[in-house]
Amino acid sequence: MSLTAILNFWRRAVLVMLMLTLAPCALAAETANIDAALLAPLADGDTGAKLQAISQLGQLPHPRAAQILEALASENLYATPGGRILILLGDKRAMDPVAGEQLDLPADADSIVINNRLRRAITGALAVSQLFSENPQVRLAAARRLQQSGDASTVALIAQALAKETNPDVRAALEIAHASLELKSPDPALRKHAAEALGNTNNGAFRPILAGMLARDAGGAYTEPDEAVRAAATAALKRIDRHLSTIEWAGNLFYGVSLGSVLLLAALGLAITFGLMGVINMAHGELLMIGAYVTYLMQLLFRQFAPAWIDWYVIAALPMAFLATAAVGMALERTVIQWLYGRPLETLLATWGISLILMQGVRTIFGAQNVEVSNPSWMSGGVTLLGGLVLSYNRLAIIVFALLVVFFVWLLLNHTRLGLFVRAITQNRRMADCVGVPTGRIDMLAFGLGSGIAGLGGVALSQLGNVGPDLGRGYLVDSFMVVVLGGVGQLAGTVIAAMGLGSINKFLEPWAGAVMAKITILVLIVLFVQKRPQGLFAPRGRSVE
Amino acid sequence: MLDVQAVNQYYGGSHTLRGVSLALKRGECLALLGRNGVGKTTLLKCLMGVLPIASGSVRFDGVDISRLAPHERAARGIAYVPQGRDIFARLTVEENILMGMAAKPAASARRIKGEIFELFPVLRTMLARRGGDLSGGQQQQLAIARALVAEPRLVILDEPTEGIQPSIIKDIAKVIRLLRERGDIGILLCEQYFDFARELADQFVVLSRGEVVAAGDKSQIGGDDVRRHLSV
Amino acid sequence: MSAPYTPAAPGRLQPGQRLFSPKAWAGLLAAVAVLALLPLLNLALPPGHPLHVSSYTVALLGKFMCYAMAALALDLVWGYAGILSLGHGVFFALGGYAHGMYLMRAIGRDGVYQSHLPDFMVFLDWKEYPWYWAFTDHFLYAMLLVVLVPGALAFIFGYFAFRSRIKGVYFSIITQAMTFAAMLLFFRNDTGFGGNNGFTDFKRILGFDITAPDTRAALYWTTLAALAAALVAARAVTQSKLGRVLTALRDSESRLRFIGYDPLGFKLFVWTLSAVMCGIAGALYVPQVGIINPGEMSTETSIEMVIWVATGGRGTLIGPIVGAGAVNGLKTWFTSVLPEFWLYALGLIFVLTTLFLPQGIVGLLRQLASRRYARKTP
Amino acid sequence: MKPSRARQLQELQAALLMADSGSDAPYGRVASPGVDTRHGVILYLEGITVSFDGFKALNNLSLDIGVGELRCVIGPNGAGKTTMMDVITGKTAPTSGTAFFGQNIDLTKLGETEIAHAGIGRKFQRPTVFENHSVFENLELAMKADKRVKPTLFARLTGEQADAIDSTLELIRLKHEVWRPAGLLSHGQKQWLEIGMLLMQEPQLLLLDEPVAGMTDAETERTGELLNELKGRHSLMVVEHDMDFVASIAGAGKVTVLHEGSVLAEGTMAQVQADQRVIEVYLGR
Amino acid sequence: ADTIKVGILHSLSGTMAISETSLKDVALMTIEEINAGGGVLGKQLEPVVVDPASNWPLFAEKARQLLAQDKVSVVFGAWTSVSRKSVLPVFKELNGLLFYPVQYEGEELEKNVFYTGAAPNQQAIPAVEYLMSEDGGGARRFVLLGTDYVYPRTTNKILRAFLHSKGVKDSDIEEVYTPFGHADYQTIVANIKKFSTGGKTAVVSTINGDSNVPFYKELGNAGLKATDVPVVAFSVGEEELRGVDAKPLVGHLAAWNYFQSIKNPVNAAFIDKWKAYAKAKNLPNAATVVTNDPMEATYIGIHMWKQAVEQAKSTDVDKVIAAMGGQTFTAPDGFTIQMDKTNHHLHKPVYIGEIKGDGQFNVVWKTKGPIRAQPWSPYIAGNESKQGL
Ligand SMILES: Nc1ncnc2c1ncn2[C@@H]1O[C@H](COP(=O)(O)OP(=O)(O)OP(=O)(O)O)[C@@H](O)[C@H]1O
Ligand SMILES: Nc1ncnc2c1ncn2[C@@H]1O[C@H](COP(=O)(O)OP(=O)(O)OP(=O)(O)O)[C@@H](O)[C@H]1O
Ligand SMILES: [Mg+2]
Ligand SMILES: [Mg+2]
Repeated sequence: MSLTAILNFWRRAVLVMLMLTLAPCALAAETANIDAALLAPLADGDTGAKLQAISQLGQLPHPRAAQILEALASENLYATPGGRILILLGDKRAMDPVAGEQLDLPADADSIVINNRLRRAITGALAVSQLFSENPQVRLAAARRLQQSGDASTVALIAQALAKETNPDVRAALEIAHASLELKSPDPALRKHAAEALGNTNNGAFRPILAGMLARDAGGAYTEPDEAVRAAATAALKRIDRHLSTIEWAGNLFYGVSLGSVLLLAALGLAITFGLMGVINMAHGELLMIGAYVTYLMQLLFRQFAPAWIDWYVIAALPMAFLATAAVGMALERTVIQWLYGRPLETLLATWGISLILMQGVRTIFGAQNVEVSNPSWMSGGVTLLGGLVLSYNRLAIIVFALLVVFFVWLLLNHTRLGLFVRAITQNRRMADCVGVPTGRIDMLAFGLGSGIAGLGGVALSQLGNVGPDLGRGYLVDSFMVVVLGGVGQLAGTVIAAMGLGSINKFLEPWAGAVMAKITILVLIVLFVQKRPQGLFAPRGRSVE
Repeated sequence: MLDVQAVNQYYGGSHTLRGVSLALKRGECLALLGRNGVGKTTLLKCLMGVLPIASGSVRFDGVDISRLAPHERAARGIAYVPQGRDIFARLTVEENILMGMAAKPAASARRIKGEIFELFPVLRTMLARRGGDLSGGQQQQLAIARALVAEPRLVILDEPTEGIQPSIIKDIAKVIRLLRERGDIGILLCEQYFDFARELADQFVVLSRGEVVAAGDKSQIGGDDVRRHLSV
Repeated sequence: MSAPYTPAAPGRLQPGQRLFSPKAWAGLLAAVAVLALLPLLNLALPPGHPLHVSSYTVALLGKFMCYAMAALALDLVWGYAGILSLGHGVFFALGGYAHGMYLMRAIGRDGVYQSHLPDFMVFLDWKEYPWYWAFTDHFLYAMLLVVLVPGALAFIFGYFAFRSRIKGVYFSIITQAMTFAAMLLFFRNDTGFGGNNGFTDFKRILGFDITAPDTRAALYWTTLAALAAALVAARAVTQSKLGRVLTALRDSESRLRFIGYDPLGFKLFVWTLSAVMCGIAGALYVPQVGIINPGEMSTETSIEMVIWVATGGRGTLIGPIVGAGAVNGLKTWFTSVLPEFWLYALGLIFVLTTLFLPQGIVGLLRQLASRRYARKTP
Repeated sequence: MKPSRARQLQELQAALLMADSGSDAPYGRVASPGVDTRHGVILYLEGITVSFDGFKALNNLSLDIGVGELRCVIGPNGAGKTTMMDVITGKTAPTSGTAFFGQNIDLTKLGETEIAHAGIGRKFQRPTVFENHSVFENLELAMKADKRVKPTLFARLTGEQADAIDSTLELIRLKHEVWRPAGLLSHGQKQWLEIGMLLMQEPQLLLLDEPVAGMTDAETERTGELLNELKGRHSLMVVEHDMDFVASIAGAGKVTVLHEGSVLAEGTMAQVQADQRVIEVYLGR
Repeated sequence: ADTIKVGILHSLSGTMAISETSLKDVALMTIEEINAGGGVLGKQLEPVVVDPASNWPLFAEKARQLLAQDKVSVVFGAWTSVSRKSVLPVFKELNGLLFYPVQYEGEELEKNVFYTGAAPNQQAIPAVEYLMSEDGGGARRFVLLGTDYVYPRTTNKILRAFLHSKGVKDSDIEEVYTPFGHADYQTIVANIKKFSTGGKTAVVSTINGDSNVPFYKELGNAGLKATDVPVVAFSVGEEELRGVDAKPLVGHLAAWNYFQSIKNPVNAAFIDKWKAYAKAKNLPNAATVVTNDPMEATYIGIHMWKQAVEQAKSTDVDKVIAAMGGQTFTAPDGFTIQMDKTNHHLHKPVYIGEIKGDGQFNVVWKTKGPIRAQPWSPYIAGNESKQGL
C-alpha cells in the first residue's frame, strides 16, 4: 500500500466523519438528491458534458456532491462499464454516491480520467461550495481561489458569503474577490474603489487586470474610460510593482542562500578530506551519491516496515548515511589513500579510479536509472511570504541543516583534539608522529568524518534533485571551487565562499540567464583568485612557504 | 634506560650507520659528537623510529622498541627535538605546544603549564602567532618547549642551540642540568657547540662515518682523541 | 603543492649534453619506423593477408597519437614545472575547432542546405560568417589559428595567473573553471561553433577526400611526425638549463627568485608551449575522428589527460605517450569485451597503478632495467 | 691541508674578480644599471618599519654598510635580523622607510628577481637548496649568467663556467657528492652548498644569515677564513649568534646589535660585548 | 557465418547511461525474441554490445569498430543528436545501417539511417496545439524552457515559428536555457510564475535528462500546479518518472508516440515480455520496470529490419534499405505503422498524456492515426523544397 493510498484513506476517513457530524444540520439539503443521470456524463460524456456535470455538482448543496468532486480530482472516482459511478474509499472498498451504500469495488471498474481543464473546473466548483464550509481555513482558501477566477456569475454568491462572514481574514479575502469582480461594474466609483483595493493587495496576479484598464484599443481610446479610475489603477499598479521588486530581491537572496547551502553541504566533506587532509578526493562526489542512495534505501525500508513513520525516514537516514559513507571512507583510507599521503597528485589518480568503481557499482546494484526519493510531506510545499514569495520547505530545511552540519563540524574540529591533530598531520606528518599522534588512526577517523559529512550532504541533495549514479559528478567541480575559493583548510572560508557563490549566481541569473550566469561565475572565480591567490582566508606571512 | 646495540642503517645503497652501540642511564646526559654528515641525525632518527633500522636493537627500559612507530615511542616517554625544528608552521604557538602533549590523554592536555614560559618568556607573548612566522631562534625555543611539555623520560635533542641567542643558550643549559639533576630523565644530546656539550655531558660518544670511534665519560671529553675526530 | 617528487633517475647527464643516448635514439627511431609502416601494411596488403593491418587499427592509432601528444604537452608543464593543469582539454579543443573551421568551410556547398555557410549557421538564419570565421577557408591561416588561439589564450591566462603567483591547487582549480566556462560557452548555439553538436560531417581536406584511405594514411603520418617532433622538442627543452630551472621552479619557486630568475617568464614559456602543442594535437585529432564538439572541453576529459600522464610516468616525456596509449587502448578494448564492467577494470587499474607503480609504467620499466643492470654488475 | 685550501680560495677570488671586471662579456645584457657607490656606501636603510598585524618586527631601523665592509649583525632572537634581510632582498615590503642599494637603486621598488640581478645575494637562515637537483645543478643554476628565458634555453656550459663550479665544489667540500640530490645532504652539507651557491652568484653584497649554525668548530673556522678573504672586494652582512665566530670575522670592524627592530648598539666587538644593555638582552650574564 | 551480427551502440556508462541502458536491454530482448522465433533467414542473430561511454568521439570509434571489425549487418543505437552526428560519417563511409530510436530535432535525412523516433511534427507541434486548445487550457503565453543545446534550440525555433503562425506575439514567448546538468531551478520557476501572471501560460520543456527532477521538484514546492501552468515535456517518459516522486507532477504533460498505459493486446504483450525479461535477466529494479517510447521505437526498429531482411533475402545494406521503405508493423502503440518510402521516418501516432501519481500517463489527446514525419520542418525557411532522399 503506497503512501498516497494511506494519506488518501485518512483524508477520506476524516471527511466521512465530518459528513456524519454535519448530517443533522444538512438535513434540509438531503432533499436535493444526487441523481444518477447527473453523474452519468462523468463516465462517458465529452468534456463539455463533464464540465456541466461538475458545475452542477458544485452548486448542489449535498455533502456527497463535494465528495464526488474530490474523488474525481484525486482520480478516485470509478466507473463500471455499466455506467455506475463509485467512489473509491481505499483498499478495494467503494461507495455508491447515489445510493450512499458501501460495496467492494467491482473488478471491471475503471478510474475516470480527467484532464487539467476538468481539474480546474472541479477546484472552482468546490470553491463555491467551500465558501460556506464550517472550517475558516477552507473558506479562506476558497475565497483566495475566487479572487482570481473573475467569473461574474459568482458575484452574488460572494456577496452572500460576505454578508455572513465573521472571520476577519476570510472577510478580507472575500472583499478582494468581490473587488476584482467590481472592476467590471458600470459604476466608476465602484471601479475606482476596486482598483484601490486590488492595489492594496500587493498581489502580482492582479497586474494584468489593472494593466488591461490602462491599455488602449485600436482607436486609441482607453479601455477604462474614467480618468480618476485610471489614475487609481496606475497608482495601484505602481504599488504592486514596487512590491514585486521587493519580492524579487528577497527571492534572490533566499535562492542565493539556499543554493549556497547546497554548495556548502556538497563541499563540507571535501573541506575536510581535501582542505584539511590534502587528499584531492575525486571520489567525493560518489560519497555524496552513496549518502543519497542510503536515503533511498531508508525510504524503502520505511515503506516496507514502518509506513506510518514514513515522513521521518529522512531523519533516520541521516545517521545511517553518515555511518555508511564514513565506513566506505575509512575503508578507502585504509586500503588506498593511506599509502598516498604526501603525494597529493597521486591521490587524484587513485580516487578517480575509485570514483569510477563506485559509480559503476551503483549502476550494477541499482541500475543506471535514477531512483525515486520523495520529499516527506513536511518538506513538500512551502510557506508564502510577502504575499508572493514562496519559500519551499525543503529549501528551508536544507538551509537549517547546512548550518547545523557546519556547527557540528566546527565543534569537532575546534573543540576536540581531532581537528588539531589532523592539521598537524597534514603540515608535518613525521613530526606529528614523533610527538605521539597515532597518525594512522587519526587519518582514518578524519577521512571517515569527511566522508560521513559528504554522506550527510548526500541526504540533503537527495531531497532536491536526482538520485542516480551521476549525482556526484555534477557537484564535484563546484565543491572544489568552493573549498579552494574559501582558502584550503579554512572552514569559515568554505562557508563564505559557498554562500557568496550561491548569492552571486542567483543575483546574476535573472538578467544574464542561467547559462551566462554560470559562465560569469566561473570567470569571476578566475578573476577573484588573481586578487587572492590563496583563497579568501589565506594565511599570510612566512608560515605559508 | 636506553640501550642501543649494533645498529646498522642504509640510505639506499649507502651504509650510513655501522654497528652503532651506546647506552644511556637514567639521570644522565649523553653527548653525541661528530663532524657534519657523519650520521648523528640519522642515528637520532633511528632511535625515534622515524627511520627504520636494518639490524641491531634499540631497547628502552628493557623493552625492545626497535620496531615501534614513533608515536608509540612517544607514548613510552621519548621526546624529540629535531634538527631543523619541524615546527607545525600553520599552527599557532599555543597549538604547537599543545601538540607536544599529544601522547597524553586529552583531559590532561588541555592546558599548558606555566613553567615552560618561565624558561622561554617570548613564547607567552606570542601564543597566538603562527609557528611558521616566528624567527629562527624562537622556533628553536618552541621546539624545545614542545618536547619538554610532554614530561618525557628520555629527551633526544638534535643541535638544540642552533640559532639561539647566547643568553638563552645559557638558560637551556640550566634546564638540561636541572633535568639531569632530577635524576629520572635521560638526555641524549647531539651538539656541534662543543663547549656546551662538554659542560653538560656525563658521557659522550663520537661518530665518524657512521661508526663509533670514541666514547667515554666527562673526563675524557676534552682529549686529543676526541678533538682529532672533530676537526677537519 | 610541491610533492616530494624525485625524477625516476637522477639526471646523470652533464648539463648541455646530448639529447638522447644512442640507445634511446635507436629505440625512438625504431618505434617511429614501426608505427610508420602500419598504414603501408593497411594500404598495400589485402584484408585477408596475415600482416594486413585493418584501417580501424590505423584510425585508432592515429587517434591515440593525438592523445599522446596532448599528454606529452601536459607532462611538460606538470611533470617538469609542477603546474598541474586540469584544463588542457580547452587547448586541445581550441586547436581542434580552429582546424574544424577550415574543414567546415571545405565542405563547400555539399552540406544539407547546400549553402556556402555550414548547416548550423543556415539553420540559425545567419546570412554571413561571423567575423571570427574570416579567412578560415585558407588552410594556412587555419593552421596559424591552431597555434595562435590556444597559444594566446594560454599566454593571457597564464600571464595573469602566474603574475598573481597563483600556484598549486589554486591554479589547477582555475584551469578547471576556465575549461568549464569555455565548454558552456561553446555549448551555446549563439557562440557560432555549432553548439553541442560541434563540427562534423567533414568532406575533404586540402581537396582530398577525407575518408579516402590514403588521406587517412597521410594524416596518420603527419600525426606521427608531429608527435616525434614534439617529443624531441620537449626533450630538448627539458634537457636544457631551462629544463632545470623549471624543475627548480616546481620545487622552490621563491628560492629561484632570490638567485635571479623571474619565474613568470619561465612558466609562461612552458605553459604556452604546452598549450600550443596541445592545440596542434587537437588539430590533428579532428580530421581523424571526424568530430569536434564542446565535450572535449569537459572537465572529465582534462582529468583523463592527467591520468594518462600519471599512468605512464610523470616527468619522463616518454611515459605520457605510453600512458595515453595504454589507458586508451585498454579503454577501447574493455568497452568492447566488458561493456558493462569495464569501469571496474579501468578504475582498478588506476588504483593499482598509483599504489604499486608510483612512477608509472615507465618508472616500473626503469626500475626493472636498473635491477637487471644491478644483477649483471654486482 | 692548509696550502691547498689557500689555493682554492685564490682560484675563487680570481673567478670572482674576473666577473667583476669583465662586465662586457657574456652577461653584458644582464648587467644591472650599475650600482652607484660613489659615497662609499653600498646599502642604506633609513627608517625602515615592518609591522605584521600591528607587531613591529622592524621599528624605524636605520643602518648603512660601506663598500667592501664586512658587517656583523647580532641581536636577540626575534630582533628582526632576518626580517631586515627580507626587506633588503625584496621578500617583505616595508611598511615605511627606504632602502637603497648604492645611491641609486631603490630596493623597495624592485622585486626579488631584480634585486638579485642588481647584485645582492643571500644565504638563508635555514638552508634552502633545490632538493631534487644535484649539487652540481644547484651551483649551475645559481651561477652568474643571463637568467632570462631565451638565453637560459640555449645556455651551454663554457669551460670557464665548468671550472668555476669545480673550484666552488672543491671549496665547499662536496666534490664527492656532485651528483647527489641536494635533498639527501646532511644539514651542515646543505649549509655549505648554500654558501657555494651564493658564491656562484657573484653578488656585490652578500647577506649571510647564520652561516655557521650547525657547523663544527673546525668548519666554522674555515668559514671565517673564507669570509675574511671576501671582505674588501665584496660587501658582506653576516648575522650570527656564535660570538667567537663573530669576533673572529669582525676584527676591528663594526658590529651592529639589533633589538626589537631597531639598532641597540653599534661599535667594535669589544665595545659591544661590554655594553650593559647588550649583555642584558642578548649575551646574558 | 551461421549467425548474423547485430551491433548495439548505447552508452552503458557516463551521463547518458541513465537513458540508454534500458534500450540496450530492450534490444537484447527483441533479439532473443526473434531468435526464439527461428531467427532471420534461418540464422540466429548475434548481438555485439559495446559501450561508447557517453563520449562522442568514442561513438565514432565504436561505430567503426562494429562495422569494420565486427562486420555487423546493422546497428541499433545512439540517443543524443550529437552521438548520431558523430557516427553518421562512419556509416556513410562504410555504408552501414543505423536505426535511431529517439525523438530528435529533424533537419536531417541520411540514406544509411532509419529514424524510428519522432520528428518535431510528430511530437512538439501537436503538443503545443493541444496546449492552445480549450482542453489543454487555452494557453496564450509560452515559456520555452530547455537545456542549452541543439535539440531544444531547434525545437524551440520551430515552435516559435509555429506560434507566430498561430498569432502568438514574441512578447508572449519566453525562451529560457539552462546549462547541462543544471540543478537549481529556483530563479527560473520564480520567473515562470511571474510570467504567468500575464495570462494563461504553459511551459514547453525540452530540459534534458537529469535536470528534469530538480525542475519538477522546484515547481511542485513553489506551488505551481498543472492546473495553473501546465508543463509539457518531450524528454520525460515513464522511465524518467521512475526516478521521481510523481505526485507533485500530476497533471503535467508529455507528448510521445507511445505510452505504457495505452491499452491494446500488442502493447500488453510487449509490456509483459519486457517485465518477464527484466525478471529473468535479473535487471536492477526488475520489479518496477516500465516501457517507454524509445524502447518501443527500438523494438519496432529491430522487427522492421528483420522483415526487410527477409523480404530482401539478404543482409546486404543496400538491399535492406531498399526493402525497408513501406514496411509495416503492428506496433504496441495501437496502430499498424509504416516506414515512409522516401524519408526513412516512421508514420507515427501522437499521444499527449498527463502524468498520474503512479508515474504513468493518462492519454488526454491523440491523433486519429499515424501521421507522416516532416524531418524538414515547414516552419523553417528554405525547407519547402526538401522532402525525401
Ligand atoms: N634521506 C637520505 N638519503 C640518503 N642519504 C642521506 C639522507 N639523509 C642523510 N643522508 C646522508 O647520510 C649521511 C649522514 O647524514 P646525517 O644527517 O645523519 O649527518 P649529521 O651527522 O647529522 O650531520 P650534520 O652535523 O651536518 O647535521 C650524510 O652523508 C648524508 O648525506
Ligand atoms: N609574518 C609574521 N607575522 C607575525 N610576526 C612575524 C612574522 N614574521 C616575523 N615575525 C616576528 O618578527 C620578529 C622578527 O623576526 P626575525 O626572524 O626577523 O628575527 P631574527 O632577528 O632573525 O631572529 P633569530 O635570531 O631568532 O633568527 C619575530 O618576533 C617574529 O616572530
Ligand atoms: Mg645532523
Ligand atoms: Mg633570523
